Amino acid sequence: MSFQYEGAGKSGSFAWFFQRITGVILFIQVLAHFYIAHNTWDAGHDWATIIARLSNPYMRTFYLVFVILGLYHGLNGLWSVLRDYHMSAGKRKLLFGLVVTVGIFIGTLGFITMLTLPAVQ
Amino acid sequence: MIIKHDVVIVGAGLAGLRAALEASRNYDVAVVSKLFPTRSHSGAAQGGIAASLGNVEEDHIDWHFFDTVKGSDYLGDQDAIEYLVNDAHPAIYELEHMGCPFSRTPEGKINQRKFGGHTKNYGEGPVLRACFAADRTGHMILHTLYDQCVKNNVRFYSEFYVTDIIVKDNIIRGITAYDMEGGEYVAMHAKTVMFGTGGYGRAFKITSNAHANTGDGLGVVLRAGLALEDLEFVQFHPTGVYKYGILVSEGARGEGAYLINNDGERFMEKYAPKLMELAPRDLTSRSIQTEIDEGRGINGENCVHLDLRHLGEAKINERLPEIRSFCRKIIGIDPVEEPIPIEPTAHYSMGGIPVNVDGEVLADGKSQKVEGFYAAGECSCVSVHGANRLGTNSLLEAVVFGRRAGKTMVKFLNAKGVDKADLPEDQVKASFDRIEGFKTRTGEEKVGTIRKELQQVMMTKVGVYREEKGLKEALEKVRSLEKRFEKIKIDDKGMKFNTDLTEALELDNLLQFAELIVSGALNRQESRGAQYRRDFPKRDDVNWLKHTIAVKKDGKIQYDYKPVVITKFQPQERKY
Amino acid sequence: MIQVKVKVYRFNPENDQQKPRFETYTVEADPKDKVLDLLHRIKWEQDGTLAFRRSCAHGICGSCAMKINGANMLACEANLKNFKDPTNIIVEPLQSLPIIKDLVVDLKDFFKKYEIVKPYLINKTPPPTKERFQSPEDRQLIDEATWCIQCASCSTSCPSNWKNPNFLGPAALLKSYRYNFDSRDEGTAERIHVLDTNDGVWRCHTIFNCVEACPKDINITWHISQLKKKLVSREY
Amino acid sequence: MRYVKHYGTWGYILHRLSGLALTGYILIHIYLVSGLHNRPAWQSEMEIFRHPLLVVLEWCLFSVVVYHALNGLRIFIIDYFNGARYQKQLLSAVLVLSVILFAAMGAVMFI
Ligand SMILES: Cc1cc2nc3c(=O)[nH]c(=O)nc-3n(C[C@H](O)[C@H](O)[C@H](O)COP(=O)(O)OP(=O)(O)OC[C@H]3O[C@@H](n4cnc5c(N)ncnc54)[C@H](O)[C@@H]3O)c2cc1C
Ligand code: HEM
Ligand code: SF4
Ligand code: F3S
Ligand code: FES
Repeated sequence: MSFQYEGAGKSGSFAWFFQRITGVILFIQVLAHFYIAHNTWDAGHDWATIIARLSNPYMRTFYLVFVILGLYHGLNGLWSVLRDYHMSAGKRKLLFGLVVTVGIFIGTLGFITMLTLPAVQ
Repeated sequence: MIIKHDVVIVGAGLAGLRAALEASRNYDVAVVSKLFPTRSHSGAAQGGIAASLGNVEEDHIDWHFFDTVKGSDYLGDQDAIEYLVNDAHPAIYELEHMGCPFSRTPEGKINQRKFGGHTKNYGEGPVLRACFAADRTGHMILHTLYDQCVKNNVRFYSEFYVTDIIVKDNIIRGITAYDMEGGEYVAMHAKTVMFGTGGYGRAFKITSNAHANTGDGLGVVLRAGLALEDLEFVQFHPTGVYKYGILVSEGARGEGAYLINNDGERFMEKYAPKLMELAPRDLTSRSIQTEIDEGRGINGENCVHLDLRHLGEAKINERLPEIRSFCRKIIGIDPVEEPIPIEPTAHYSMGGIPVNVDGEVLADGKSQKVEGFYAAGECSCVSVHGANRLGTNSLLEAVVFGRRAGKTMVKFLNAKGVDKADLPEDQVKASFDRIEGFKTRTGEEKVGTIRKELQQVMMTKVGVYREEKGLKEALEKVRSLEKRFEKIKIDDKGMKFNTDLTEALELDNLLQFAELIVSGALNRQESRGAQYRRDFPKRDDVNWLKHTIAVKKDGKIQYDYKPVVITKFQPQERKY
Repeated sequence: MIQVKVKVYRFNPENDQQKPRFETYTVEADPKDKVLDLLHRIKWEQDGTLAFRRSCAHGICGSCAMKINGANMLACEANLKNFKDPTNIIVEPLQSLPIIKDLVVDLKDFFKKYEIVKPYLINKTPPPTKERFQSPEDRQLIDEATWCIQCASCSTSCPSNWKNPNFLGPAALLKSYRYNFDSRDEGTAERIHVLDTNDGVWRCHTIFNCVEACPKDINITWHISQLKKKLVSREY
Repeated sequence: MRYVKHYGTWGYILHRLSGLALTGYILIHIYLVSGLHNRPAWQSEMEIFRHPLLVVLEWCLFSVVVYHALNGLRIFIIDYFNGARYQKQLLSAVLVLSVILFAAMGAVMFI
């Protein structure tokens, strides 16, 4: 067995704690999202409806937070799954970099979408 | 392979670990055990550990002293008992300071319960004296001690089976053993050796003891030509689960459980009107056996009932959870709803390796020490239990005398300096050859069959009640089994975890001293404590107020005797 | 009396050609017998080479944990009447540990993890002449955790442990709880950091296999949760 | 032979699979939503999503969300509110609620 203490910074208590916190907030947001976006079939798919909704600054904030929390929670979850497997330090760093890159890339994309939406008509 | 240590302790029960802890503060200690330490049978002890702390009601060291002497049927050595009851206080407080999780009183003190034979004011009525941790007292102490040994970096050799001690010119040189995992033979070269190898309940068919309790220490000592003391005194615990022998602790009766016969009668009224169910074990076992023999067993079977139902579920869960759990799991009875069928079960050996109050082994049982050789716990005989042990006194003995032996070893090592007596190679080789011999023996006898026959005859003829005829038959049977054992053959010839070999070696030990138990019982023509002879139903202080010392010379048993140490309490008639 | 077919995992590393295999024995049994009784009957009457650990025979020493019909339990407590089909029993060693022989596994790693959590009371304040006081409530807090018999059923049933053998595992974590939550203990600061690593407490994903496997009915997961909370509250 | 799967094991496997699936989905989802900039392209894309098979798939996705969300709550209760003592009852509740919500969503979507 090669058990080693890795130092508190890398411990995982932050990841664990914020997985719960974000999870609980997401729970509320997901309910809200489904109510808002999918109360009828068209509500989620029609361009005009969506744009009209998102022109409301509160809505926009809501979805910006949703994107951040969703990405953080999902990718943190993915990372926690990966950490269950025993791997070399190099491989671990590589994978971590990959997960973070994906997060930043998609996160930026989501932000750009939300902040630069065209107006209706 | 030869391994060197200052101190080698054989056995990792309460006695072994407590001694290891003491010695490990100053010396390099190795603990050798055929089981992983926390698997030792000390962990099965349920009821409690005695000390007259007086946490719940008034109690005095002197009362405890008296009860132990009386319980021993005046065969206990009173100098040793005095150490036992005095050291009880520091010993228990030390355990608590190490973290042992005792049950607590509302004020936060160690809680105490009643136990058989422990009385107030020299026999007036039961007293709350047994410190306990629910019904897991032994388990808690064992684990606490092991944890402390981990802290002190004690070196453990777990799953090493010890086969012999190496003694020459009355000086201990070391031990031989084999590593069960790899099968390698090892000799351990040490300045001091201590035995805490536990009891031998497995010589009997119905027993509360673990499969590993085969009294190896006694076999080893006999083979080395040393003496054993008082082996005829075998305690039968009154409440073993019918057919299984698993113990239902006296703690159950301490909490108020009843013993009931087929007529629904609390029969202990007849036998011990004052203490009732809390009479000492020898008396209670005989009472139960009498009920059964006279046809008042439940449905005519070999058992009576132990009834806990009136205690209520809450109290059972709080005080006796482990008992409830194994009753439900193993026998399929919930003591909250049904009484438990019980019968007497072979439980404890009062006799053993003769030692003085400092734990030093006596080669001839009297005064000749074996330099550097110590023993404590159930395998030893100081003798604090005399002819009958009181419940909760044996955990106490293991802790108190383990501690004392540890201290003595440290003193001895301080005085002795660095050099070890050399390890005679011929003896080591002879011991290894003996083990190897088991693998090459060719015959048609099986270990399992011989052991079963031995357990059967010991149970029926050397049990709660004994008489000359039965004992003679038993002796013959044991001798014939010894003959048959020479033609034994084991299936497993391999090196790795060869339990077939271990069981053969264990049986060899069992047979060695079983003969001593039987002939000792035959020899002692009186009834005292756990030894009850139908043909001699009275205690005979004129002829038998003395310890039996037995040695085996060229396969023949020789008897010798030594007087009982009496300081404060003169023998009286023993009534409860 | 019933006839029980017992399929036993056999492996002897000394015999190189022998791959692990199952051997089936037919044993006479009482419907209330325990699996340990069956194994004894096999060993004593049919095949003495079978190796397994056991001692107390009533669930207190922790020697005889093994996988029976696919789940970890103590052989000495595994009552035939509790199996759906008591006439077909499959016995295997504990999963994921190196096998020494047949049903005997190598527990060295298991106990190394035990030692790593500092399983002993740490209290530097000199003790009083009598006992340290502890209220029944404080005693109750650690009660369940003290029942553990170190049988290893839990750790070898934990999927997280199978994937990552370095995970401390439920048994060691439970032990850590035992001392960290003892009102008499002062060692949390020097003890708790070993839990706060990738192979520590965070590898527990509340799978509850350990709880199902524990023969002492300890809710290990509950205790691990308390440790997690303690770690989090220490930092935030 | 494999280890038997207890109740809690299934809870864990499903949570993990659903979590990973959702993560995959959310990545794709954010990427697709960035298509909102181009109205015609968006509308034609949405036409594809009207395919019955994809509608059913979307419904299934909802079940994944519901299970993961509810079980996530269960884990939270286990960690913070002694839920470890009632994990089985909690899991039963999660499963029952998931099925009910799944059916209800079906009703909204198809009726
Ligand atoms: C079911 C039960 C309940 C009991 N309840 C109580 C109670 O409530 N109160 C009380 O005071 N007493 C009780 N007793 C008695 C008490 O538990 C024992 O007398 C005491 O624990 C003995 O401790 P020990 O250290 O001498 O031996 P054990 O704990 O039996 O330890 C023996 C050690 O020796 C080792 N060993 C043996 N042979 C070999 C060998 N050949 N090679 C290497 N190692 C070897 C074993 O591995 C083991 O570690 C009870 C006994 C039983 C059976
Ligand atoms: C809606 C409410 C949600 C709640 C309450 C919730 C809760 C949780 C919790 C508590 C965990 C931790 C499990 C553990 O550590 O064992 C977790 C894990 C995870 N979650 Fe969520 N979550 C939610 C939504 C989401 C969403 C929207 C995603 C996808 C983006 C997601 C992806 C994941 C992943 C990948 C894991 C890791 C799975 C694992 O460790 O087995 N979750 N979730
Ligand atoms: S927690 Fe339970 S399963 Fe795990 S080692 Fe202890 S007793 Fe065995
Ligand atoms: S099975 Fe393993 S993951 Fe946690 S709840 Fe038990 S330790
Ligand atoms: S033999 Fe002791 S736990 Fe099964």
